[in-house]
Amino acid sequence: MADLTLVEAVNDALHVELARDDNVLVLGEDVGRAGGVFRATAGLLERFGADRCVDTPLAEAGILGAAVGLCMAGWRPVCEMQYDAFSYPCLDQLITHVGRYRWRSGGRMEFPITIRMPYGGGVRAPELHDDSPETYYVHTPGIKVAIPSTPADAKGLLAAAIRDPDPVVIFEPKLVYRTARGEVPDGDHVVPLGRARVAREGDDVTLIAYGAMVNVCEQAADALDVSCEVIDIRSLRPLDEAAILASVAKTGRVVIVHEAPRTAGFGAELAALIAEQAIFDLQGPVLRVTGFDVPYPYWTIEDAYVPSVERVAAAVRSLF
Amino acid sequence: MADLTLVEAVNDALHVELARDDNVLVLGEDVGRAGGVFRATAGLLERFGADRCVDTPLAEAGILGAAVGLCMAGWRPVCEMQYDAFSYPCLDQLITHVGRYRWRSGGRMEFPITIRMPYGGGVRAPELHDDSPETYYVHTPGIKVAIPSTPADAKGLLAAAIRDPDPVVIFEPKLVYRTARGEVPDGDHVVPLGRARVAREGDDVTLIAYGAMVNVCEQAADALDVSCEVIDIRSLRPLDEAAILASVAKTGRVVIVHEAPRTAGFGAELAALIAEQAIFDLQGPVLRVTGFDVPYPYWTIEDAYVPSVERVAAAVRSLF
Amino acid sequence: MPGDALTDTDLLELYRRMVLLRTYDERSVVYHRQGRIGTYAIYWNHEAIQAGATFALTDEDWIFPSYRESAIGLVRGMPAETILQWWRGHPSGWWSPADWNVASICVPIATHVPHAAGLAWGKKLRDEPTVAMAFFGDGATSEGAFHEGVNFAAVMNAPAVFVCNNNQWAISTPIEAQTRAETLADKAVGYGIPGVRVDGLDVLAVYDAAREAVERARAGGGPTLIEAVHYRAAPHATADDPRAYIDLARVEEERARECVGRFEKLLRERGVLSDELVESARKDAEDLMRAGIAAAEAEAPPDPELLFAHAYVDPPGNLRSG
Amino acid sequence: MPGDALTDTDLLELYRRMVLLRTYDERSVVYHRQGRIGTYAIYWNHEAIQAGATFALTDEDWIFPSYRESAIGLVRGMPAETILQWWRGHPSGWWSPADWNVASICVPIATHVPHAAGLAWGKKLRDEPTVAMAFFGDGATSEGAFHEGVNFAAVMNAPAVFVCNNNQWAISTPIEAQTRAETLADKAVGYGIPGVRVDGLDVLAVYDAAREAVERARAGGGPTLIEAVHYRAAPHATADDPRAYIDLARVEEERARECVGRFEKLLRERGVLSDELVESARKDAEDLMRAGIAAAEAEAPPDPELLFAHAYVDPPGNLRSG
Ligand SMILES: Cc1ncc(C[n+]2csc(CCOP(=O)(O)OP(=O)(O)O)c2C)c(N)n1
Ligand SMILES: Cc1ncc(C[n+]2csc(CCOP(=O)(O)OP(=O)(O)O)c2C)c(N)n1
Ligand SMILES: [Mg+2]
Ligand SMILES: [Mg+2]
Repeated sequence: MADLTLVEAVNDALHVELARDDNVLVLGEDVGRAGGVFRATAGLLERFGADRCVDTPLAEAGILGAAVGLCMAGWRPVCEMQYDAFSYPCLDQLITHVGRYRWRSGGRMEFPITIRMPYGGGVRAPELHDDSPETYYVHTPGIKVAIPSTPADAKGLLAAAIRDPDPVVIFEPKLVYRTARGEVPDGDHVVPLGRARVAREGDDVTLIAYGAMVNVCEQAADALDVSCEVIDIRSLRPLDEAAILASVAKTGRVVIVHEAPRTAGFGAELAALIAEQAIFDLQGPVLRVTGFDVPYPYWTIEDAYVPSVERVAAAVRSLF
Repeated sequence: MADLTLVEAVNDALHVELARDDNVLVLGEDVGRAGGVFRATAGLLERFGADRCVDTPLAEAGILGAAVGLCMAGWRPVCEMQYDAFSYPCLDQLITHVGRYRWRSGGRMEFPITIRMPYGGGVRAPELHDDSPETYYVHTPGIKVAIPSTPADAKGLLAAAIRDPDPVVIFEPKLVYRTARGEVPDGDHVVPLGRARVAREGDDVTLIAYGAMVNVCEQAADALDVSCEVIDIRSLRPLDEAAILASVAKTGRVVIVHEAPRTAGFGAELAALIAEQAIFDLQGPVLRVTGFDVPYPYWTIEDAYVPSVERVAAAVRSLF
Repeated sequence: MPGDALTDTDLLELYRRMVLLRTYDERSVVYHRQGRIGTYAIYWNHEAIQAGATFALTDEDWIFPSYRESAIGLVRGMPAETILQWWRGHPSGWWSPADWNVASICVPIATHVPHAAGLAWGKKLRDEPTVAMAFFGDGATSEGAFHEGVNFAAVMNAPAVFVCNNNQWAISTPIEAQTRAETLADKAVGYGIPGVRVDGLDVLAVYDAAREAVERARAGGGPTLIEAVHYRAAPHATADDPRAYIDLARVEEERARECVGRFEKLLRERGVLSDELVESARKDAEDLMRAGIAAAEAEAPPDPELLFAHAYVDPPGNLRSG
Repeated sequence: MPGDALTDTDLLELYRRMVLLRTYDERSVVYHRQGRIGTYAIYWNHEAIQAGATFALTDEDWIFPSYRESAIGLVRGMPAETILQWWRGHPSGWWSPADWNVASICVPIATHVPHAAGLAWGKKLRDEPTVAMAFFGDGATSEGAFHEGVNFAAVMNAPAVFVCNNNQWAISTPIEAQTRAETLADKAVGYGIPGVRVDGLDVLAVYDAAREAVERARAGGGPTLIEAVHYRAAPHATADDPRAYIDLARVEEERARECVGRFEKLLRERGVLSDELVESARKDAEDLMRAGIAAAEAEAPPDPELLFAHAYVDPPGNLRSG
């Protein structure tokens, strides 16, 4: 066990996975010489060489498109997108190829691509360094999506992604890259995709979140005098429906929290799941506390955009 | 009034709007010389000249990016994307610029861009001619989205989009381009964004759909012996929440239908809205009948993918 | 002389491949009219490019076709029914690229160019001598994906050959509306790689250019862009009616200069080809197509359960919710 | 001789602009250290490119900056506080492009290139003589958006000037990992437009190249690609620590060749510049910055209600749901 920050845990996972499997390589902008703008890939170039940790041209569609070809040559590429909003140029490759190529091969070829990127707001940065793009990814068939909130999960989910035979996208909450700190198992550490984590047990209301919002929910739980269960989804696809439904069956009240814009955000999917499968368990409306359907703002007012402890707490209170 | 097909109504709207406003221009692949691969832009080049109906290079990001610049020069560009899945290269421009530039200008500049494209399945075409990408668009802040199901609405919503000061995306259900036929008002005809259409009144269950699925719902309604209300959303953003909630208040039962993949599809948003605001009106779970979270298949089995009358009817029956 | 490196046996084999491709195309148009296959992208008179360029490859090399090269697997021995089924929307038309070293037919324009770059680079990293050859049209050169892919290959010094079929039309959009460059081969300059322009109806010229490019790639010299120029002499696809935008007289001229007959004439002049061999090539191709369509039509309709079969190796539990 | 077309008054004005830009940059780094502005993209030693190229424009012409040219509005008289507020994350740092004919600072690489193409084309369609000038880096030339935008402008014969600031680094990625082309100006060939390579530290050479490009554009000759070569002599941004990847000795050399002092020396040699004028240029710039930061800091914090103010002209009714 080591005490690591979330970004250090990411780095640890990459070191372990590249050492474990010669077919894993990392590619992206500034991942090599600089070790990544957040130092997530630090030390890989030195340790594994320039063939296994590759500074690419500045071209996100090129990176992901090349990764498709790399898979055909037997590699397991791990692509870094430098920031959430700078991943958008790769969406075309994602939707038209990454999510479909195995299907197109009649299930005969595998495309074990991992895409990882820092995401989310609150970091006092210029525009387009703050987006939460998970909907674009999770709506795309053929793709899996996971989002850690703790260092141990950051390592374990990334390891699971790299070992997974399907394309997996990992969004890393950059707000807590260096503030989330915790025990991380040494060496091999895999957190299977598709299992939610009960971050806190409670009886009266279920708070469902992922990424940096898990901590916001925990703080709200601290501030409230009702008993809150906090579920850290961790894996958006595959989704641990059973864990969600079990908690809702217990509490009968739900607040879903994410940073992304509200309309057709992943919170809508969670609410729809509950409205479909747990309607008779509910004692009140399924509430969402989310970003708004407006551009992520300049940072002097970003705290009014990102769900806050107060907004979450107010939503919970409105249920009682 | 003229009796037109849906694609003829689109063409009519373009003729009317280009004649009405000299600032409107059409650009896209094959919109000029060929009049569009579905002939939606037929006659525009001849009537308005090569400056107002422009065959562009084969570059969707270039088309939408150029449209941003055209707005800065005072134009109201109408961009055609040749097919749903071929619009994906434009998503980066859409998300990073089209939806944000007015905000970025402090509300001082307008970007009255219209993007229109044929969408949806059932047309027995090779892959990537069948997608329903509305989630990618409607999840993007700053963007409005409308989807007609009738010729009159195809004309009226497109006219509204072109006249709207904000960017609007119109998805045209290509399955019914030539089979949906009906009376279309001559000349000026605007269907305001944000108003749903009650396609059929009923008391026992509300079917909510848009595009080619409205007709599927109507056929299901015919086949069922409960009284179905069919709501044609028409406008996904702005969304006519009042019309949906009023119908749910009346019927207490809901089935939502769309072709797009299920996870975080627009049906999730509709279900979430109902779970949030109409929970105590509900007499049963909110059901979705959708495409699946798999690549849109080869066409010999596409009928198993696209929601069918049978699947919709079965969902309705399960509510009683 | 073009094709100098080829023996008579090679030339005959090349001829047979052209006839095979031509026959596939002509029969497909007929099958489409008969309602036996769906919309089909006609490649009539593109055979010299497809046969000529791939003739420079070994079977270990990878081919990345666009829809315009849908039948290119034929040159590797892929059964005609596989390709016919693809156009019939039947799942047995999907193949595993690894079986033939032929990537899937790429429907979205130019998006396979980075795949070819990645494959070539990935093989090079493994010290395998494989070359990747991607085919695309003139219109494709306007897409960002073309640019990013070729640049990637150039920077990685990847053994890739980019073959641009410049038929001077992208559906109804003429080359002048696509680029202001004098030639598409000129685009190579911006990537720091060789650009070559050849007559796309001269199969030996295409072959020679491809051979040089393949040899350079294999020797560690990096990618090449080949522009094979001709003029589209058939509709874009069966669904297209070019009368609105094309000069039909010009098309007639082009049809008269078609590439299979031209090669046949040359081989007859060189004494390589006889009436008999012409006839046997034609007959073999027709037999293959007859067997292909029969096999395709004999196949059972697919099980709708296939919907859920191949999206994931390890599918999410709720995949059937819908 | 470079800059021949310029009068002494012009030369002085150009010098003042360089000093203004330099002062903005140097003060900004200090303000950042003092916590008075956020992360900041340093453009130290890029002033010759920015001042020189824009000096060839009229005020009707449009400028499309990247984050590297964040302060370029200064040459149009935009207040320093506007730009400072942008870096302070304050909404008064957002301006209307129409007020200054300066587009918003483009943060995602190369995506503004098609905007410049569209503006130039759109103005041409209206018979207005406006030219669009876009700035971007060497790394930007690898993006699809660069390719699509320049190609669009070329095909539309749009009056656009594309200025590539080749500082030979994209954060930590050197130019050799970005392209295999010998020069970035070479990329012009593929678009059928002129490509020009100039010394990016020689403000008059940049100006001359830009003037020729602007004149050609305005005369209906279409776009030009200008590559202004230098070497990044400061970190990518305040958040960047280049020691991991750059040769600091080389950076020191570059810093010694910096462009403002070089121009100052030239102007002194030509007898255009005196100690007094140097001093007054410096003082004016410093006063402007002092006033700018004071004005910025005096402004009230923004109302969070602004969240909902500008996304739509006609917002959906449920915009506040969240
Ligand atoms: C990304 C994308 N945009 C648009 C289309 C629709 N489309 C199919 S073929 C075609 C023209 C292609 O022209 P070219 O690249 O010259 O190839 P050719 O068909 O002439 O062989 C277009 C626009 C597509 N398939 N993919
Ligand atoms: C689409 C996109 N990808 C990645 C980034 C992150 N990023 C910011 S600056 C930069 C390097 C840009 O290099 P270059 O184009 O040479 O311009 P310079 O900064 O050297 O002026 C990168 C990768 C971005 N802003 N946008
Ligand atoms: Mg073509
Ligand atoms: Mg640079």
